[in-house]
Amino acid sequence: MKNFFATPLKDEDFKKRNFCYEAWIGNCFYAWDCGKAIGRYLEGLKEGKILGVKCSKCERIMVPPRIFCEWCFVLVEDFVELKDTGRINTFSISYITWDMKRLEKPQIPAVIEIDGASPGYGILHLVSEVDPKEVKVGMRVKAVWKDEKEREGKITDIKYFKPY
Amino acid sequence: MRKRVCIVGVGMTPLRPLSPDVSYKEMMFEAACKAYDDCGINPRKDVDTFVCCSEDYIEGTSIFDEYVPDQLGGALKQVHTISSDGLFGVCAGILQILTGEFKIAVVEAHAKSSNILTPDGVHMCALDPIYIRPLNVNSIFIAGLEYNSFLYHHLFTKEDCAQVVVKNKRNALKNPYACYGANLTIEDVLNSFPISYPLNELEVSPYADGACVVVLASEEVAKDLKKKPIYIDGFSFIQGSPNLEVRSWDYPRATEEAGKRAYEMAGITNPDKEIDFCEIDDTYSYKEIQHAIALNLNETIINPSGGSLGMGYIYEGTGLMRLIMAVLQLRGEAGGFQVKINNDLPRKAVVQSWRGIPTENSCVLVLSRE
Amino acid sequence: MIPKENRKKEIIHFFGQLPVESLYTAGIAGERFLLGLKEGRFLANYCEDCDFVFLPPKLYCEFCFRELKEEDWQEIENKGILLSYTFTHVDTNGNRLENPIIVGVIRMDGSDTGFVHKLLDKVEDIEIGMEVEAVFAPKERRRGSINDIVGFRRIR
Amino acid sequence: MGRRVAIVGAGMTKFVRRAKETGKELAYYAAKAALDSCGAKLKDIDGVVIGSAPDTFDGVHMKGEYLSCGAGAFGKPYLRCYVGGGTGVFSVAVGWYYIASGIFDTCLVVCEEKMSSYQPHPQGAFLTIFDHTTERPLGPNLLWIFALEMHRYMQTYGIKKEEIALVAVKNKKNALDHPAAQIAQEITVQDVLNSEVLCYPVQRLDVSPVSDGACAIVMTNEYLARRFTDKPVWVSGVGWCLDTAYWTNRDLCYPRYVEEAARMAYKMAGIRNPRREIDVVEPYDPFDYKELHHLEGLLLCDRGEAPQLLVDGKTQRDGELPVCPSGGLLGVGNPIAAAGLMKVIEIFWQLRGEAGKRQIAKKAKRGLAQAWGDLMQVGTVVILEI
Repeated sequence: MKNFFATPLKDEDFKKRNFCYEAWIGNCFYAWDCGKAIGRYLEGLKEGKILGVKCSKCERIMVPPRIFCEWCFVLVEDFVELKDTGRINTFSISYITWDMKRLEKPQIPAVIEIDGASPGYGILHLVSEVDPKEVKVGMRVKAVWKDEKEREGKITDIKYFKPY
Repeated sequence: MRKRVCIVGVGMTPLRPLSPDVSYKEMMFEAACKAYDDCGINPRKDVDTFVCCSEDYIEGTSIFDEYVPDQLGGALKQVHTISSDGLFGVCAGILQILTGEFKIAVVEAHAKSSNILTPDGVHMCALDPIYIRPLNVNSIFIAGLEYNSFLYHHLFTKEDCAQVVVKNKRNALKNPYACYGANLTIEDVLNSFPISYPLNELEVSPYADGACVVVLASEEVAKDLKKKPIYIDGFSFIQGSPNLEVRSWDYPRATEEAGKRAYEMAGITNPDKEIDFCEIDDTYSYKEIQHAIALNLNETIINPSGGSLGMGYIYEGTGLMRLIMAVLQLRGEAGGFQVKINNDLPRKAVVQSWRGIPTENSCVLVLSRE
Repeated sequence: MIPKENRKKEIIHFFGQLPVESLYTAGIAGERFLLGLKEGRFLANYCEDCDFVFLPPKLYCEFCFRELKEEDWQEIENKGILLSYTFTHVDTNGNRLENPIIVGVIRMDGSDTGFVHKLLDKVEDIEIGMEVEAVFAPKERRRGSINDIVGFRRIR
Repeated sequence: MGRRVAIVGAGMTKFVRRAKETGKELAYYAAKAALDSCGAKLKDIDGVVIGSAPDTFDGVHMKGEYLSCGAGAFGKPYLRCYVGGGTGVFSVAVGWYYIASGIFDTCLVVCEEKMSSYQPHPQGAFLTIFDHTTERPLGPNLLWIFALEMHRYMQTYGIKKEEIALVAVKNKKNALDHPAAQIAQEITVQDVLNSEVLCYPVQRLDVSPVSDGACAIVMTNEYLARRFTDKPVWVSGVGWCLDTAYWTNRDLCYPRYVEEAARMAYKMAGIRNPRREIDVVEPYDPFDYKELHHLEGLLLCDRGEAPQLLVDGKTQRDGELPVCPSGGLLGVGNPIAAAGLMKVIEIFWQLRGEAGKRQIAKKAKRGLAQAWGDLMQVGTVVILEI
């Protein structure tokens, strides 16, 4: 068998489907159990609160919550309410969707270190109400919540974070 | 003699049809805590390598191995996934310990079957996309074809297979880890819904949720741990063909080959005499009989735990759960379902697993108390 | 262990999916086979070392890894025997079906494999060992797919 | 280290955007080429390992089972290993433990990826790598996490985009000499900086393509190695490490998991001073900054210093420490698991002096290949010696 061999399909042939093929759309749906820690976290979001947990051994305050400390390997039971403010640890400005289409208005995903959690403990969320050029690492931001009635216990109950 | 690897700790959550109170991480954490306590180790300090067995489609997450280290105590340590049944993961752990570079290995497998809303849809994705999937038939048909071919070529009847269900579900009544124990009659089985002729609904292992963790160690290390180790005398895992057209329909040839190799390694020449009991795959009723024939176990006690028909089927965790049941038996910790051979604890056991349709493969372990 | 909680839980599940939409190529050997079906012919290929005829044909022998070349391809007759069958009473979503789908394993004459496809006969007419043949879809509906065969039926 | 393990043969397919072959056929091409390269037959092989990343790419559940016949696994012990993007290099570690355990004498390691099956765009498979409850509802895509990490890296050490772009320039040019390459080309730093901004600071030319392809190697124990080849290449160290899944709780500026994996491999290989003892290195480069990031994690330079190596030309093929002489993922292509194994194969060829036009200037005795994967989480390292 010779090395470096494969049969590329040309873009044109691919578009015209000049080959034998089968198509399939997967039917794969799930209802993941949130369990104790994430269940509480989502309930907190619904109430407009960000919850973390505190390890009794190393005293780190972690977010998102979990029922174990991954470094000490002990059970963690102590839920603490954190602030809904924080600072940007790192961010990006996204101009495209996942399938490489241009976005009209760029999104600004960021890792946001939440006030009240141990240093460096952040969550992934979006930043908005700001000119993308103005966003800086270290910038202080605050959560913008959905109306209480609209909140459903999801991470999207926080619409985004905005500078304050 | 070749060095042996030992099983030093086991932990599992009792199987349940539903488990809404815990997330998969919490379930794994519970099983891991039990296993570490069972052998008195601290995973952050003592464990050298972790193996997790999972499949993305079952979890609903791509690259699921991302989410395993924390709850096992494996963060920033040697952790990897083997996309296979837990028993194959145990083989991966054994191989690592035999290299001499690792002393203690942890193997984990679990399933949150109840979280899959469309199990049939997920199973369809395992079929060959060109030749089989376009026929648009529920993948259970493969079991029906196997079953029918088995009945045609061997001297077993539908009643014999139904009897397996009756036996296993009855065994499971005594097993606190099992969730599908029942007192049925052969008629109950034969009258249940014919899901894919000749297979009836009660002959299919029902899905369950649960997590299993096993701790392996080299012989030298095992001596100093909390409990008396269980030795792995022989192990083997064999792949067949993924193509249905060259599959062996009436006989599990991969199991025969795996059994042959595992027996050879363990020095077993007459399995029926030397093996006290076995925990072999019974995903479908006829599979237990097929695997027993292929492993030459005709007189041995089969599936005292209740098997997956009685305990529940937890995907990649199924093999590991059977291994744990065998370890409990050999240690004499099986309580109400303890096997006794002439008033003594069993000495040697065989554990075997198969990955379910549409695959053709098998993994066999030979365990011993001494 | 995880402590119990006496609290009404509001949020138990989180719903989602694995959105997978795929387009599978039939491959080098597969395409040739399927184009054969489109013309109403069965193409198979033969591994000399293993003395084994593959249907569907393969690019390689999976037992010995011999590359199956041009000269190893052959056409076989539309005739075979039924090795096994089943009546499947559930659809691909797990819902029960009134009328079962019948699936069989067929050894086509001149091949060594068990070809899997649907059977068109009535439930009571089917038995292992019966002779069957493929029924092709009308020519204009064939597109180079396994479904260019509608199914197999008993030869009377 | 206990038993010695050798690589005796290697083979790979061309990397292409869309292959007509099925995944099985691609795996077969690579596996057969690897066997042929050392005159081995399938019956000489005791065990088979396959490495392949997300099942959703090929769109087949239990993909390891599906691919097994193409990897030559019929009737043999067979495992599919899986650590996300790190799988390619990790599969060699599995091959190593197959043989180092003493249970198997020979082993075939195959890595395959067919990303083009995923519609409408393979990136979609990465939407579901995020936590299903706390992250996926935000609609993250793969580029986000790279952009976040890249930004953090640049910010922490004051690294400029111009410096990072040099990696893309170097690797795409190196790939011109690679017969399997998918997107080899001669470009300038300015081209990179002018390319479309996808997800600031990531631009079009910072990114490796999506590809179909497969790679394979044949491994044996030390007694059989010379039966297959005069020039066995020894696996002197392997290492892997998986960091916590809570990636937003980590400082992304430094890949400590790569460091841990490297330390494991160095220890096994008896390497005390990697900067002096490693002659050629193939770090994982799905994005250009990653090559620099990983050189630091591999302890081959101080933190934040990797760009200087590049600017000084030390990482060119004729430099002190050639980096990605193959052309890497940026140039050759990125069929995830296969790309990792491609890196190991490149080191294998470099050490044997068989890299042709890609052969590095200095005489290499010891080389290192590394891959990375998951949520910026796993490091896998293999050290080869002749």
